Amino acid sequence: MDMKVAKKLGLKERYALMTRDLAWDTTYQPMDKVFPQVSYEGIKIHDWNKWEDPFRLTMDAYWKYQAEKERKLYAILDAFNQNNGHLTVTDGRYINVLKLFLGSTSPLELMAARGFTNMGRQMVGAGPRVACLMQAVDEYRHFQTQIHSISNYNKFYNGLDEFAHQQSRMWYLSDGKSFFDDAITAGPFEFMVAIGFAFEYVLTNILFVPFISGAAYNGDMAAMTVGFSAQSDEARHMTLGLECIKFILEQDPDNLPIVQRWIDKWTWRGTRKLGSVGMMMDYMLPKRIMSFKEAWEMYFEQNGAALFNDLARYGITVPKCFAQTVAEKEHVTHQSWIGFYMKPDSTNFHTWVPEPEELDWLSEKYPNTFDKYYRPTFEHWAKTQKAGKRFNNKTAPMNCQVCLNTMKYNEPDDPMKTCFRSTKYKGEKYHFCSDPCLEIFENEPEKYVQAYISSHQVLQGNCAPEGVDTTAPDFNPAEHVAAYWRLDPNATGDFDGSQDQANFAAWRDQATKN
Amino acid sequence: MTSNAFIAFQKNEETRCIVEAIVDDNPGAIVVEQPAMVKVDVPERLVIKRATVEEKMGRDFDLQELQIHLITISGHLDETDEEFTLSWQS
Amino acid sequence: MQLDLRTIAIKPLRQTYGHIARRLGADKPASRYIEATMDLQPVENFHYRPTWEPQYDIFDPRHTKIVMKDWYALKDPRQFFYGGWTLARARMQDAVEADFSLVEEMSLAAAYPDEGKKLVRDVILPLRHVAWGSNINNSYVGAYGYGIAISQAATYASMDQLGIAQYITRIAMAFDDLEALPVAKAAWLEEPAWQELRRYVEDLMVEKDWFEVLVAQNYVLEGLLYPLIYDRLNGKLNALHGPVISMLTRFQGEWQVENAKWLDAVLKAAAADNRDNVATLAGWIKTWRDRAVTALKPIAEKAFGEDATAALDEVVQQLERRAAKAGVAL
Amino acid sequence: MSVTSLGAYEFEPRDALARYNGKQLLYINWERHRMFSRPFVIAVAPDMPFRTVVEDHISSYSYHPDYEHIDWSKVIWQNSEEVFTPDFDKSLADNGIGHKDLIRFTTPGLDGLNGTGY
Repeated sequence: MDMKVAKKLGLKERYALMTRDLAWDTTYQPMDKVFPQVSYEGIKIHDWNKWEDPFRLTMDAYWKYQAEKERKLYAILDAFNQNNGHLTVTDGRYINVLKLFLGSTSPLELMAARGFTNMGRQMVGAGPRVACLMQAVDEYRHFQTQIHSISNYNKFYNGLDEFAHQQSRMWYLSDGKSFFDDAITAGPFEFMVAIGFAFEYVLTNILFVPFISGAAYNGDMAAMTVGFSAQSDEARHMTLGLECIKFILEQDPDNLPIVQRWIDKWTWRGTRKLGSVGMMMDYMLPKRIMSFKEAWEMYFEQNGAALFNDLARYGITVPKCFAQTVAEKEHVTHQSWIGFYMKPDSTNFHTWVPEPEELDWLSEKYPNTFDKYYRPTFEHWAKTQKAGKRFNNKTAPMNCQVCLNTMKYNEPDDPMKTCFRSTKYKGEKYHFCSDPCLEIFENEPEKYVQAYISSHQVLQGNCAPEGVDTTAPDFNPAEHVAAYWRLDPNATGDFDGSQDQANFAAWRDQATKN
Repeated sequence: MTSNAFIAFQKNEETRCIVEAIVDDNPGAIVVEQPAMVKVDVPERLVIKRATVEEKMGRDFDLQELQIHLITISGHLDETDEEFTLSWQS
Repeated sequence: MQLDLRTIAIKPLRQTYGHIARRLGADKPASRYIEATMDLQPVENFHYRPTWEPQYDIFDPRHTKIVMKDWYALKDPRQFFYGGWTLARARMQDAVEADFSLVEEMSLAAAYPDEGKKLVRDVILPLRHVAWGSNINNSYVGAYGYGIAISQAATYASMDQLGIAQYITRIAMAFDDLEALPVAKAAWLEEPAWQELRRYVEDLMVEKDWFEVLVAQNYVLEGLLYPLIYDRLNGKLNALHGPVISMLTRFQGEWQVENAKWLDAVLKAAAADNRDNVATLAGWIKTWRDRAVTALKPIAEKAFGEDATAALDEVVQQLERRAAKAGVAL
Repeated sequence: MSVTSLGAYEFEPRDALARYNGKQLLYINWERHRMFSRPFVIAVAPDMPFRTVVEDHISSYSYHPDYEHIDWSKVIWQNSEEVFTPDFDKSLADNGIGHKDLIRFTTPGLDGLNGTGY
């Protein structure tokens, strides 16, 4: 920082004095009692001092730079809100992106905040402890700035107001929740590999970079500002994840197979989680900058190749699921949109059939698959919708026991066939959407038998609002689910004919007419 | 196949200078413009030199100020008072 | 698309999020603190139990003896969400930086008398390790605390303590006296005068009740240590040698006042919930107060010589008055 | 393999049969008609005749233009991977269908809209 004395010390020496030199080995309480969580996963650490600090931010610099970002961000938000900035977005459909984002992503930022706080408590070395704590407060930042920026949209549009209530209840949010619940209930090293490495380093670019660039392209200054501002912390987080992997692998050769299994598991779990992000890019942004497939190629395949080439020196190989994700990039977003479109009564965001020119864009971006498998369905839906028979599948979904997504994916070698895998554990049957999910289950069945599957819970009678007698003879579980979710009927259904659509059009008209 | 190290920034006056500095110091740098952001790829090793950025900006620059503008990076990071380096071993 | 929008008045459909409106009892605009804090931590339908503590849920109120009808009663009167906290700290940091610069520009450190320097070395520099311990213990509260109201505040406190440890380290840099740091660390690790304090901090590292950790570390220990050092010792040094040390510990001085406000509010809310909480809190405060007094006595003697007992008595009474005001008579 | 943990880690499955008040879970999927995105799940009594599944539940597929062309005598039934011939008048239990079984049915000649599998 500004201090001249500090210039005498190099950045590295100064940072060491400011962090690891503060720590000591406890003697009044044994170290293994002070740090009880670091040994049971089987990871061997011989020397915590070998940790290389990636970014060397002391708190004074941290506060200075972060405050500068926060000032800028809230100034832009205030201006955006004062000027009815929500009316500058490309069209009213765009706002549905924010509904999905607030429900599926923001609550996970909070989980990250809590998870990294625990890492900041459990890690023995001062270097990783400090980096994890800094990430913890950053995650609070992301969570809160997202809530603040979307708060203004919530005043004018439906479906945003119950995200906090819905985060642990809504059927389609259980994939993300299970993802983070899985990580946070794992030991500290697995958490670091899962979130720090597989998610932050390998996958988070897909979530944020093209998506936020897309928000900018669609005129949403608020989301763009919040998103890019959050992303400026993300570079620090990614680096922490990568350092962590290197550190663990350099400590002991026995760590390699454990870490490899975690990389395989979490790359896959992250990929499944990101399917809905891809859907936003391909279907929900009225103006598109790139397809999910292109983003996957740029940020996962190319960048991932660089990363795994580099990690080869430790014996790490590309995640087992790599080829499968590459094959699926042609399919997942279409399968996801189909899955949501057909459930108009059960989402807090609107869905729609893409416009003909949007279908053309999809045909162009997905030349191998879109016309062959998906386009006829959308055209059929457009036709029936016009005839007053919008598709509405009223049945309850079957879900994968591990990733909690609905069973909507295809057999790897046959896009026309739904993929099913199953196994028995202690006499009970379990179903999976894919080979990787089955394998994850088989590695830790005791964990995944606990999964909360929304449609099963409904059938058990656990999804009724307070005050409903679930033991009454005429109790019909399905009747109460929407109330249990606090699902606003105005937020459901097709965009066409929605209150959002009418309001956006009327307000924009009012604001642009003289 | 060579691996690219990359860095992306929010587009603004400061990062315009930083990107210019990167282009000067890294032969082979490829600049890609996207809505509201700019990404620079360099085969294997990307370095940002404080001195070059200062020259472009006409003022003192602390490499930690990069924090404010960063969007994403790829590569192993090494940071000193003088240089911010991202690299891959392939 | 560049749209030229006229300023128009649109009637909002609602003023805030549903869970906030239910909490406020009406649909009305909420502060950024409230929107960023209340009722946001998941409380139900967790998928899996922690492999590190399978007997608990991911977030579980049973990690403390304190019982609350509403965990969000533990609000922060400073209304610190991330933005508020960071901006407040950056403002403090600007002032601190100016003070450090001034000390340097005026060569105030070089001119500082040896007698004063010795007190800084002997008493203040080892406190960077206490702050580090507090950083660890607050991160435990941040990880195990129930509800975002307490977890975020504790996590920010944890970072504050890291900042304080670093500011203390910078005092040695300002005095161009880096050799003093290993000496202070050795004292912390081995010198008998520091051992009860170190034992206190280390014992909290294995205490499982997060609320007790919060009380023992933040309310009791810091409630005694900070006034002792940053009010009384600074006062003494100011009188003897001018305000250099007050300038270099400006952050801690401002911070303790603001932090006490937070802790008083938390204590008061917990005490107001039920009588068992009052008894639990009083028991903790008494136990840890007695231990803290024992631990701080040798430090006070270093700082104040024969006035040590009086100085310590004063800060103990000050703490007890705060507790009484919060509804916890000892 | 099994989970590594600090302390015993064994919990009752969240979807154990006992939690369904005498009913059991049944999943149903119409193969090569992926417009419905995924199979659906119902809770049914094990003594319910198989016919009821078809008449009351599989009928939810009637939105699809292929539905009216189904020749029920040609349908191929599977319980997960295993092909079987259901007796429509016998109960699920008597047809060997247990808790969390997945019934998949294929309608030969009908492969979704334009043969896309959707």
